[in-house]
Amino acid sequence: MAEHSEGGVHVASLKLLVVVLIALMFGTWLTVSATYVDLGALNIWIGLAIATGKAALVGLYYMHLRWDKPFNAFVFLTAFVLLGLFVGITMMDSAHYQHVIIPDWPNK
Amino acid sequence: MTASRITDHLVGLAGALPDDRSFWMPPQVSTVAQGVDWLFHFILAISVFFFLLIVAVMVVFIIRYRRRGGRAAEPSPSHNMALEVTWTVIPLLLVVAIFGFGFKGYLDMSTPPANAYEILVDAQKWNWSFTYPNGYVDADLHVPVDRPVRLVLSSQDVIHSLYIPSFRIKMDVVPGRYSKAWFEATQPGEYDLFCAEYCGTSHSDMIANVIVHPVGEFETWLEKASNFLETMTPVEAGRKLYQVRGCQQCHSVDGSAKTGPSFLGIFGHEQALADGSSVIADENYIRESILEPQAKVVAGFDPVMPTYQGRLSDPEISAIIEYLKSLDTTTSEE
Amino acid sequence: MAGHSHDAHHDPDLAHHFESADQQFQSAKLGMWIFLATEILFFGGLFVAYSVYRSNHPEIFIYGHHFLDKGLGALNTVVLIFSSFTIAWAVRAAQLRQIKLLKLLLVATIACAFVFLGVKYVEYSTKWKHGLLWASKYDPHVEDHGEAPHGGEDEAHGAAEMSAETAPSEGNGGAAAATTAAGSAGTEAGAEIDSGTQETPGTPETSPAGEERSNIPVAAEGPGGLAADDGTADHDEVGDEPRKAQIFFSIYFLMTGLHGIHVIGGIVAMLWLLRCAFRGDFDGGHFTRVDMVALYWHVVDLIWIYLFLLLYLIH
Amino acid sequence: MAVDTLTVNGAVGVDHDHRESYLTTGHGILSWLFTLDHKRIGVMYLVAILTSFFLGGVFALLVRTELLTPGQTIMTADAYNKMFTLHGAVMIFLFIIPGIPAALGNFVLPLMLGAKDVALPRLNLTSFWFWMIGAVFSLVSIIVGAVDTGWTFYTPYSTTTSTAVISMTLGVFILGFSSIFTGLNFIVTIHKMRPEGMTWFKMPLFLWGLYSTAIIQVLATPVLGITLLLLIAERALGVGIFDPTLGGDPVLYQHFFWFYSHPAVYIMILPAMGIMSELMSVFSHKHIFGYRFIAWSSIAIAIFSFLVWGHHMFTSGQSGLTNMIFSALTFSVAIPSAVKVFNWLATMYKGSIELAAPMLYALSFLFLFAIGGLTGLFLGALSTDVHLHDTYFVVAHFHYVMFGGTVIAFLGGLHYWWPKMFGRMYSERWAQLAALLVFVGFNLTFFTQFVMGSHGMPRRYYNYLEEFTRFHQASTVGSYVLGLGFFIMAGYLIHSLFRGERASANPWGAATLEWETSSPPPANNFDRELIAGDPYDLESLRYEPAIKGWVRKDPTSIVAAEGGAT
Repeated sequence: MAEHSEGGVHVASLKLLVVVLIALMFGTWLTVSATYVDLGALNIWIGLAIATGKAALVGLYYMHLRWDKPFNAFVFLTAFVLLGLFVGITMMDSAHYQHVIIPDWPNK
Repeated sequence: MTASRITDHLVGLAGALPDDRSFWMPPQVSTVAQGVDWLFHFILAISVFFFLLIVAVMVVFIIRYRRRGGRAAEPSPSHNMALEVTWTVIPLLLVVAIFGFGFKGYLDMSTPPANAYEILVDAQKWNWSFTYPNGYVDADLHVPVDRPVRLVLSSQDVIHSLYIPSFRIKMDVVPGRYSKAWFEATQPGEYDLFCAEYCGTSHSDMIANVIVHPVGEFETWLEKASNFLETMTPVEAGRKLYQVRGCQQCHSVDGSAKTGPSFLGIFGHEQALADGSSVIADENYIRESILEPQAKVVAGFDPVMPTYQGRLSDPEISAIIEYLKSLDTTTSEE
Repeated sequence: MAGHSHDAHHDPDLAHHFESADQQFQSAKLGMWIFLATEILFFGGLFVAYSVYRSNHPEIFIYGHHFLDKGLGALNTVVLIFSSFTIAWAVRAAQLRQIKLLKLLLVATIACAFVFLGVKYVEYSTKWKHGLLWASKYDPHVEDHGEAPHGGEDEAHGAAEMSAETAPSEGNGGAAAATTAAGSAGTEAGAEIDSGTQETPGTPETSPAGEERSNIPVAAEGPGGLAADDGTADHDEVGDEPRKAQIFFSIYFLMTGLHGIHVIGGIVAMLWLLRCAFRGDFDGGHFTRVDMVALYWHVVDLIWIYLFLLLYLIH
Repeated sequence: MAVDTLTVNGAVGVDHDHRESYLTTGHGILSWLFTLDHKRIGVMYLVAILTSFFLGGVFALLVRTELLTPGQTIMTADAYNKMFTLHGAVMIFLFIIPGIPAALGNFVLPLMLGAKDVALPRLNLTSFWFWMIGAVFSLVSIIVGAVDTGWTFYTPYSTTTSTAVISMTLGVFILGFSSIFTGLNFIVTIHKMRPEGMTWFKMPLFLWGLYSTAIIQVLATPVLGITLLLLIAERALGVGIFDPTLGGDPVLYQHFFWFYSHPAVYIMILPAMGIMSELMSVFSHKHIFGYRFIAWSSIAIAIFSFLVWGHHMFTSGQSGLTNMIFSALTFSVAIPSAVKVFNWLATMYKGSIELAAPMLYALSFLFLFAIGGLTGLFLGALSTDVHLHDTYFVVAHFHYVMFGGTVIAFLGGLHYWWPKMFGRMYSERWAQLAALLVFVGFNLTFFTQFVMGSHGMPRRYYNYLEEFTRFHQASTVGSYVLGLGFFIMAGYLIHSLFRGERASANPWGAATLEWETSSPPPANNFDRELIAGDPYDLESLRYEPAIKGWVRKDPTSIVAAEGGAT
């Protein structure tokens, strides 16, 4: 699957890189075509799922996370967890105060 | 010890306060005030206890274990699970309790009774205006005693915050949305209303009075105040409008230029406009400037005045015009 | 990363304060990953803004995305993914000391980056042509409002006037809004007061009503004549413009703009790598720099994968 | 070299004049400005932030003087608004946030690790230069009309005011990156450069403090970056995300701002707590009590700090549900803080307490931070916060935490590591006087503000009701006492640089590694590989009157087997 340079660091095989590339291209095609099928609220989630799959491929193989020190992956993922927290709470709060917003302010 | 010096000092200071209030809190004039103050003093008690505990232990240790004559440290365990867990858990329980009380009190504050009396509050740099159900607008907040009052707040420009210490209520007034607050005053009198969210130059002057009327007197006050256009001379009515409708925040009557030109002696005189032309400040020009402020801006001023379209009635505008006339120092009549 | 100049050392690539090349490499790598984490949170802010507006005003996104060109977006996605592949390969080349190949792949990656920017330029200029810009400049071909003044404050007013003038043309939604406005202003004269004040206490509660209003694409709300906007992508499905449509374009330009800046940064970094390659810095198999830049470039790619989905592919 | 090894062991009297230290290697201003030596960068940071502190202090005194009387005293309302904004912005972004990590941390962290430098020296220098550039932008804003928004830059005020908001926010934006780079560097250094024998739980607690601080710096600061970028875009282009006149949402801005700025409070206090742990142990000549609880509580605080931002928005129009959640989470931060305080107290038990200047600061920290922390309870509880929010009660609370906590600990740390930094001792007597004045002045300044606040005196007020006059005057007098304290401090510290008595390698009797090298240390820190033992094993030291310093009872105990650095 992979050779090793004398540094002891991992070297990804070309074959693997190409396979991932093809997978990513397929993913892109999938995302685009998915939007032409009406699945209502589901569309966005499917789209996000595919996108995340692509992101995972890039992270694991192109960015070597699969062979890297786990802590590096942990650091990277922490950022997403925190982002999720930020998005989640802010969305929840804004949804709760929408009704007091004057739709066409400042037209009076 | 300095701590005692400070407390002495503060006891002295407490004398500086009006005597209708405790050392820590302003008078309790709303139904929620008592609950808030109770929690405040509950937390205060806990805080004082722990503070004294910490300082006492500290002082005792300093005296007892002071390094003198090469006195070395005595051996003692460098950790003690039981002890540490104890002083982790005890504070935990206390703060849970505090949260509970705080949340309960907050629920009371944020849910107004159904039958509440409705007053619209309009905030703009840097004054408040209060609109009563009959459409009358006043610069002060007049409310009946022992009756829930619900405030619907909105802002013309930036964020303000309505704060009545004696009622223990505070609510930000955010442009582009309605915020709500409610209270039920418990004793007649006059109280302060502050703007608590920084809003620029005259933020600290964005103050109004809260007048709590005794039973029955509120209605008569509103009745009398509402038809000031009839009861007052046009000039007096105009002056009142000038004061309560936010004119005086930007237009002086002593000739000094503020955000906008002074009203002193402009009526009937030629005004140079920003676009280079000029105009005679007659009734029509003033009316236009009130309804379409951006139409003819006086030279040297920014086009920042909000329109009063639909916010001033014709009689009110006429009254203002009469007031401006009365400010005309010269006798010349074009 | 060389250490102190005055600190002679057997391995020129090993800084004086490290014990081993591996320690140095791992340090650089951890540092890079932390930096990438900060990048995610940096962009994160914009994703928060996106989510908040998308969840509360889906209509403006459904409306706005019609003006983006899916084809070009997809093209750019493909280009970036390919560049990710080339730079990943470049790292491999550097690790195996295939310097010639490395140079070639770096050039390829840089080329992709430029193609990406080129396509973006095409997209931006179309938006510009149709005045589909961020909020204060949002002016889809309404001549008489063409000159929105510059500078924060003025713009605010400019926008205010703009919408103010179109207010009269509002349908029933507008009328309702007018009464609520009466409440908020609270200074209406005569009869309107009563309606105003009766309305207003309700207003905050009538959330469903309020929501509906903002959601119903009432004809001719906002800058009139947009509906008759011509020439932009698949125009036929475009409904009437909802309120706050300008926010979509603000978010579009902020997100793609910030991403574009990162692409430019990537180009600079890769040009630097190219220079190092020609200087022979990598001949000794010291590929840390290539690895770091590659990691950065992959993140630029990752972010675009999401931008493409969230901005172009709205259903 | 031989001399070095001996003096480092502290076995013989030190004669610095013949020795090279990081201060003497390399001459001329450029050898400083472009150095990669963490110690020099630390010293440059120290000079820079102390200058900012002086500046911010002057602004503070002007603000207090203006408040001597209601209405105009010495300046107009607009000038006052700019003054308190500058005080806040300078103190927070230029002084407190970089204060302990970038100045003291930079100097001490590698030394505590027995390392030669931080992991990424170039990034370290970059961070310093970013700080300088950011500072220039912020200060330029003063020249081009200053800023009158308050340090929080709330929209829509900040997007509509005519003052130089862009320059200031751009400056803060750049300062943010400086802070990120420092944090990033510290995390990598602590992960990759710990010496033989220093497991995670053998790390000095100051490093735990810096580590948890760094976590917040790298995870929270980017959000400040994007927030300010949006604010700049708002002003320059009018993107309308936060501007209601363009369909935006001002409350959203507050979420953005506090998502960074609340964790930022812990960026300020966590390293201070780290210093406290060192001081309490060293000056009680006693092993720190409950090491693990203190270490974990730092990490706990770092994590909780991301979950409480909404408690700045209880009256902002934030929904009731969100208020409840944030109020509940806010109290969670109280626990680890309480644990630390109790453990510090317990450290003194049966110790041998030496009331040297650094310890005086540590003790006033306990006193002041207790008040600061406890008054936080009033503000975390929803119903009381509604009354107290945006009043002087809040002002007093965060000054008790930020000044009574962070600044006092910073001063403690400064006096503690001063001999190590410059190889000179300051005048103990003057130091104690200054510490006393600072303590008295501070309490007089800010305790009065608690009372004003609970009586409803809103903050950021240029004018105020007559009834508050006496409180304001007391507060202002206090601020002058405070100023005098700092004036004296500046005097004896500067004096010590030239006339101060030479400091031995380990004047206090601490067991952490930075005291194993000479004072001031040589350019490459250590001339030997060190192995770390228990950083609080103070019994392993004995006082050596000959050199007025402490030495290892067994000098070889900390020398790595192979010895001699490569």
